[in-house]
Amino acid sequence: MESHVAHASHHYTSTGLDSKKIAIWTFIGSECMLFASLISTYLIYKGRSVTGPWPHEWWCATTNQVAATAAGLANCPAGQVFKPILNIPITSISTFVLLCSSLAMVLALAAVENRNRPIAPNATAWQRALRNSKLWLWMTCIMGATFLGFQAYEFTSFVHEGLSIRKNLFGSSFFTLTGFHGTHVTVGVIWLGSLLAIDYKRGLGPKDALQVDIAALYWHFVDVVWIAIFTLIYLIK
Amino acid sequence: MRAVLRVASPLDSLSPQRMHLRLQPRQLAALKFGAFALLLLAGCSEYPNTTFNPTSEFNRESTSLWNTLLIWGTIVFVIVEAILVYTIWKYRRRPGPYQPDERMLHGNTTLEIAWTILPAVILAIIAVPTVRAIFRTQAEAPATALKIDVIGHQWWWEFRYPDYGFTTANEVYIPIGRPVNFSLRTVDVIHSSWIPQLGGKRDLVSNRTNYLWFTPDSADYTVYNGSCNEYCGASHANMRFRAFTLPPEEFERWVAHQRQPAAIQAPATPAPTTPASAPAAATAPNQQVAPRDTQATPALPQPVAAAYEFPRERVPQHAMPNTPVPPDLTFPDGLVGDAERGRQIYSRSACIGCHKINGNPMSMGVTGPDLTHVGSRLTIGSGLFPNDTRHMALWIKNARKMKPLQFSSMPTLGKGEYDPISKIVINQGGLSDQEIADIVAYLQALK
Amino acid sequence: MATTTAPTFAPPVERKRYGIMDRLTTVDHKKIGQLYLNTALFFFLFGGLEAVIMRWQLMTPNGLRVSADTFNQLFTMHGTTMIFLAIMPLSAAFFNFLIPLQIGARDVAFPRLNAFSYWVYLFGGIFITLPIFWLGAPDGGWFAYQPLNTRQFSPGHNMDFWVLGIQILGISSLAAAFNFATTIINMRAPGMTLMRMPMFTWMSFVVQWLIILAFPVITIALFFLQFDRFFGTTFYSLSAGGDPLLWQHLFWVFGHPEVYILILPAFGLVSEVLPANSRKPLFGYPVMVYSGILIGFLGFGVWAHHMFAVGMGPIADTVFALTTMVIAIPTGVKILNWIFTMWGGQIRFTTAMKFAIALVAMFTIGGISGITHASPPSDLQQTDTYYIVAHFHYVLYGGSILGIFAGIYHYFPKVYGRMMDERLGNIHFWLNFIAFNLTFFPMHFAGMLGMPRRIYTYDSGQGWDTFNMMSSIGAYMLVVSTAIFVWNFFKSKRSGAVAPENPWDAPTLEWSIPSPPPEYNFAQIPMVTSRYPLWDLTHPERTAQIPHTAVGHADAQHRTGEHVTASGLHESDIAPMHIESERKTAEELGIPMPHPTIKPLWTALGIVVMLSGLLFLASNKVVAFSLIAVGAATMIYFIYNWLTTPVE
Amino acid sequence: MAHEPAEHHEHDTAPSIVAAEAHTDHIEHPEWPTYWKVGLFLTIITVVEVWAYYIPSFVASKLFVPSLLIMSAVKFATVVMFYMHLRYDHKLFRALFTGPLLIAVATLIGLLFLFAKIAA
Ligand code: HEA
Ligand code: HEA
Ligand code: CUA
Ligand SMILES: [Cu+2]
Repeated sequence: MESHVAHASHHYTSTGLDSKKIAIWTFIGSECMLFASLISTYLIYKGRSVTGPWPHEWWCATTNQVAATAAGLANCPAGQVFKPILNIPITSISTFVLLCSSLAMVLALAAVENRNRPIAPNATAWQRALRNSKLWLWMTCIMGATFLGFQAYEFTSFVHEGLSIRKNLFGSSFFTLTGFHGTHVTVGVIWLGSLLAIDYKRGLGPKDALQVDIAALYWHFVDVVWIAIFTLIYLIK
Repeated sequence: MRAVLRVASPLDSLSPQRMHLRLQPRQLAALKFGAFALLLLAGCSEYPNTTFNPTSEFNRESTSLWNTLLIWGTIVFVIVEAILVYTIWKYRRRPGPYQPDERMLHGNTTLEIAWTILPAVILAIIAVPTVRAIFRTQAEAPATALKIDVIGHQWWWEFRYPDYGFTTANEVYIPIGRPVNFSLRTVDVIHSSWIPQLGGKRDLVSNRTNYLWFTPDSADYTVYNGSCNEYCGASHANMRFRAFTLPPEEFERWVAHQRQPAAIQAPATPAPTTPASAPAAATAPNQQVAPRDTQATPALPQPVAAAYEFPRERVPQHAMPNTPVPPDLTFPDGLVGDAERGRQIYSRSACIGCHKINGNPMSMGVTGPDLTHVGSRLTIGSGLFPNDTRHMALWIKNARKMKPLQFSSMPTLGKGEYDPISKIVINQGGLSDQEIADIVAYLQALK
Repeated sequence: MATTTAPTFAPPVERKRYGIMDRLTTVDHKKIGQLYLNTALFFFLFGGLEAVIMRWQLMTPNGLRVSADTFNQLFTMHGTTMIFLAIMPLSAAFFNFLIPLQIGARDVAFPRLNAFSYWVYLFGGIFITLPIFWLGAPDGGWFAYQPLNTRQFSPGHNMDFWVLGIQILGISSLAAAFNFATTIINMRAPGMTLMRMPMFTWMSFVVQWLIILAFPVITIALFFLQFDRFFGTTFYSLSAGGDPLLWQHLFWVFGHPEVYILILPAFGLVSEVLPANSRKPLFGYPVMVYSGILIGFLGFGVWAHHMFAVGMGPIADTVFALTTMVIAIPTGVKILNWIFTMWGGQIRFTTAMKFAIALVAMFTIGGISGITHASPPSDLQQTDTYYIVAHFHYVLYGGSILGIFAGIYHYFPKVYGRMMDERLGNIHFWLNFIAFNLTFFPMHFAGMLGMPRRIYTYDSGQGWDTFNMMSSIGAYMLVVSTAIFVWNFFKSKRSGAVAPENPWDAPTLEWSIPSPPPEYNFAQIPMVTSRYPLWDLTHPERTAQIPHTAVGHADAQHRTGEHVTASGLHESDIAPMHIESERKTAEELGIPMPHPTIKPLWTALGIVVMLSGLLFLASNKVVAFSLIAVGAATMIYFIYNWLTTPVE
Repeated sequence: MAHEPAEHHEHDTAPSIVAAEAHTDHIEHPEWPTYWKVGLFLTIITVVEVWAYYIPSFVASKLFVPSLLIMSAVKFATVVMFYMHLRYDHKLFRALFTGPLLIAVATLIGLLFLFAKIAA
């Protein structure tokens, strides 16, 4: 929101906390309602589409039959059978990737906070790595991008399997919900990218910790939202 | 002639009270409300859509709740404003030294607790009857209830009587004293039906079906106005209807008549625009049912009922619309139409695409109002104009200038007329004034 | 008469004019506040004009003065304008001007974000208002029910403007809300504990949270509609089985908190006006705080009381009826605490005071009618009739608007350094008071006698003629009274009596500095030791009973320790509670002020251009995408610049 | 400010957040030793969730939905407490997050009731 140039605690504040950090938390509070609305919509429309395809069920386009298993649609003409849309194995992997990115993010923050602490001469490579903010910012960005890659793949394959955002209520609410989340991830990746740029330009140190912290809070929030989505939308039938 | 006699006979001009005696005992409680209604009758004619004159158990629930709320609201209001006025009067600025009242300087816990508790108590008092009324008014409808399907259209009302298998438009007939169970649907956007004196509102929600039932036990033998109360587009204001409440046996006669397919009646004296002016004889005498095509309609009750028309002298002033016709619209007076010719023209023109007339195999449209007995109706254009030859002619010629409409609704049919929606002058398929006059004669004859 | 009691301090200083460029680039919360005030007042007049045209049409039965189409645009834009372009921004004007002054800060937490909020509001307001000039304005009602406003039933551009416009205005409100919430939490002077904040700041704090939590919901509901209209999604589509109640629920989850967003700032202003003019502290301050919070919180649990007629079933009806009724309790506490603030005081009937008292009297009526439709079976006879119209004008006009008028008369001297004309004010008040009741009271009857709302015409002989005639005459009188106010406003701005620091002898910080305040507000930030710091100096006897602590000092000492000095606040910046009369420039005092910047304006413009591209999506792809591209580019470029340049 | 009656002392600082210690910018965040354990914990739960999804009998059982909800709630809380430092940071931040979160969840549940997604 406001300038990223470091004059963090330049102003007198009544809590001794930095205004930017308070602001990002109020923003996250607001985001809770945003995603609550999206998720409720998805759940409300769940199972109310008038045509398939369906998230967890098999669907016959000609008879508009829905069945829990392919066997349930034995009498459906070939080529008319649509399999369940959601692809749990793939999404489980991307979920895991996003979780790991959160871990990388906290390590990046820790590295920035400790930038000025001397590294013991006999430190192991791993200990040195832990102090390398660039490394962890890169990791976070890459994993974020990977997640987006998975989502792009997911979306295109869904469209090929016959689910477009215009197809039915499921399509509209699903793509909108996950799309909003994807957009948040994208913004996060760009944000972290800009931090990375600063890190290369002049190195991020303790005085920048706050900025990184704020970006991190946003990133983790996007992660927890996905935790909710993964369970409510993907796993629960 | 029997029909006419009965209509005129004193038996039917009875006040609702007398009729109650023929109702189940449980209805007796309604007597005093009937009296109440009588007292308010003057008020009613002045305020035809009042909500203060409950004529069904449903409305008695809401009105008695309203009374409770009004009483407590008034009490609260008076107390609060009294304290306020007293305060600003007593403590207005006066010369002399000012020393603030020590006890009242920055707060007073006891007082504040007091005026936290008191409202809570009042609210509890109004909450109890509220909850009770909620569950009463939304209870299951009795099996004996008369079923009426209300279907909203932009911008008119369709009423179906599933038990009897016929359909009317913009005019719903309700027997006094029998529970009616409305099931409400819409084919397009949300509407909301309301007959203030009979029952509360219930929305017609797209992709859903709603229910509303009540027993008009103390309704008068008269016509009530109904309206659409959910904004539904250009002509929301013009989406009106009429509710005819009538004694059960009269209702049965109306039903019997409605179930019959349309048959051209001997041309009736053009329906008067003002009530009580025409004699009850408006109904055609010795009307015979054409034995052919009793097709879709279920078996008729014996004996075959005569044409039924709601007694004009019971149609109150407020039920007759006064909507002005745009000055630039004209239709030559004295142009006499022929019903039979009208039937042929009607049957080969655009009309049949949208309208249904039981008994006219050509006319099977469903998107527009059912015209089977249109001649016997009080109003046209969804309660907007009186149903007389002149207005009907103007309507057929220039519907889209008489009421804000849309592409999918009643087109401009007059030859050489400008259609404000498609923005073209109608030539192909346009109807000449004579043709329109014939169609009007035909439709008016469908009593 | 106003100045009589006011101990005049410094010789009045002529308030310095500032030019157009200064307006476009300002990041000073006081100037932004004035921009908000002027723009919002203009939109209030505009919305009022729309209302008056409606009343002109409804004056007689079967009126033919405006077409159905025009009328539908009028009430839609009237409601939208009054709520989103008049009252909310009028409140925002006071947030901007007052909050920093009341908590003893030199500016808001994010001055540039603040400017951004204003420009988004201005462009959004213009965007949504323009089409009325070619009668292509939104026409779906201010809560735009579905499916009426999907492409299928509203093919024109009318509702496109509404969807995008409200979306834009939402950005403005949210940005401002984050800003003020942060400001109130973090920018308070030493010793200004939460329970010492002036009541207006408190109510504003609650409102910021209502915005933060309610606007995301409407944002989503609007996105669905936007996607449906522009990209063919199926959220509200009939054929795809969309559920119209989804929109209704999402809208009212936002909609009811919204009405408290509209009223609480007015409550706050009244809570400032009453004590000052009764010469007594606010009665039961803590309870006033808690009831405000409670109203805001409960406001999230009552939304479906707007939907009693849609057939939610008895259980839902019961739940929402009860939660709705409960809100009467905290509100009642406020009403009575206001009355008892005056009790035992010595009331000075300034115009502001008259408006404040009128709010207490009139809002009570609206509140009570609110309770009458909190009871579903009774509401079934009231919903969507003029009875509802009466209710919400009693709370909106009799509440919000009267409160805001009180605020304007009260704070005008502080904002412009000149007093408003009390004589004209008096006329404005009485005419307005009578006209308001003449306009809206008859609507109760019209409604209970069966008149539906949102009808452009009604038949004669329905028993509504007299009441509509009364309402219309009242509306015309409102035009006159409002015109008097407008005249008074400009006249006083130009040639009103010069105002001292504290014309009303009020107790809070904003009155301890010159009128109008210097750019830096406080040369030295005061150490606050009680709820009414200024009365501690001028009328100790009034505040004797109120808790005083040394927290002010302790806190200041603590702050002026090494840590704070390091963070740019020196001992010299803090001083015990005092009155500042002489005005120096920030340079003279060496106070760092944020640089003026045009970037927020361009960013806002970029956003609006980008969204307006969608309007051409169907008709002309090239125009559409080039607008979107240009807008996005502008936005991104200026955001980047903005973020990479320091505030000061 | 003449009077400071001792009896009034600190009377009104009820929800005051001024008392907060000033040096919160430098609060100690945990390090790798904690973080990798948290990461592992999250991974395990995720694995269990997916695993549960593939046991038809369990999916059919009443326990399925509740257990999944609990698991994801635990994950949610863990990330918020450790990665977002709410466990260590200023209590103000905890309030700023949990308040809105509760309202959001309440609204969500309310809506699901209203659309009969949860048995009323
Ligand atoms: C400033 C805005 C504002 C405020 C503050 C309120 C306050 C209240 N409103 Fe109102 N309301 C609107 C703006 C507002 N409303 C608008 C704009 C609409 C219409 C939207 C539309 O359809 O276009 C609306 C519609 C509306 C409806 C829907 C009606 C319908 O469409 O069918 C309902 C139903 O419950 C309602 C109820 C209430 C209640 C109970 C309060 C309570 O908060 C009032 C509490 C206050 C008091 C009760 C008075 C003071 C209390 C005392 C003196 C104590 C003692 C009192 C008692 C014991 C009763 N309002
Ligand atoms: C705060 C909000 C607010 C305010 C202040 C008002 C103010 C007024 N409103 Fe209303 N109104 C709403 C909010 C508000 N309104 C809402 C939300 C709706 C629902 C919309 C919907 O159904 O979608 C509504 C609907 C509504 C209706 C119902 C429309 C319908 O359902 O068909 C009516 C009808 O009379 C009405 C009338 C008025 C009138 C006469 C005023 C008057 O008080 C106006 C007074 C103001 C002026 C008169 C200013 C004009 C003065 C001048 C132009 C003088 C100019 C002079 C100079 C420039 C020097 N409003
Ligand atoms: Cu139908 Cu309004
Ligand atoms: Cu409400």
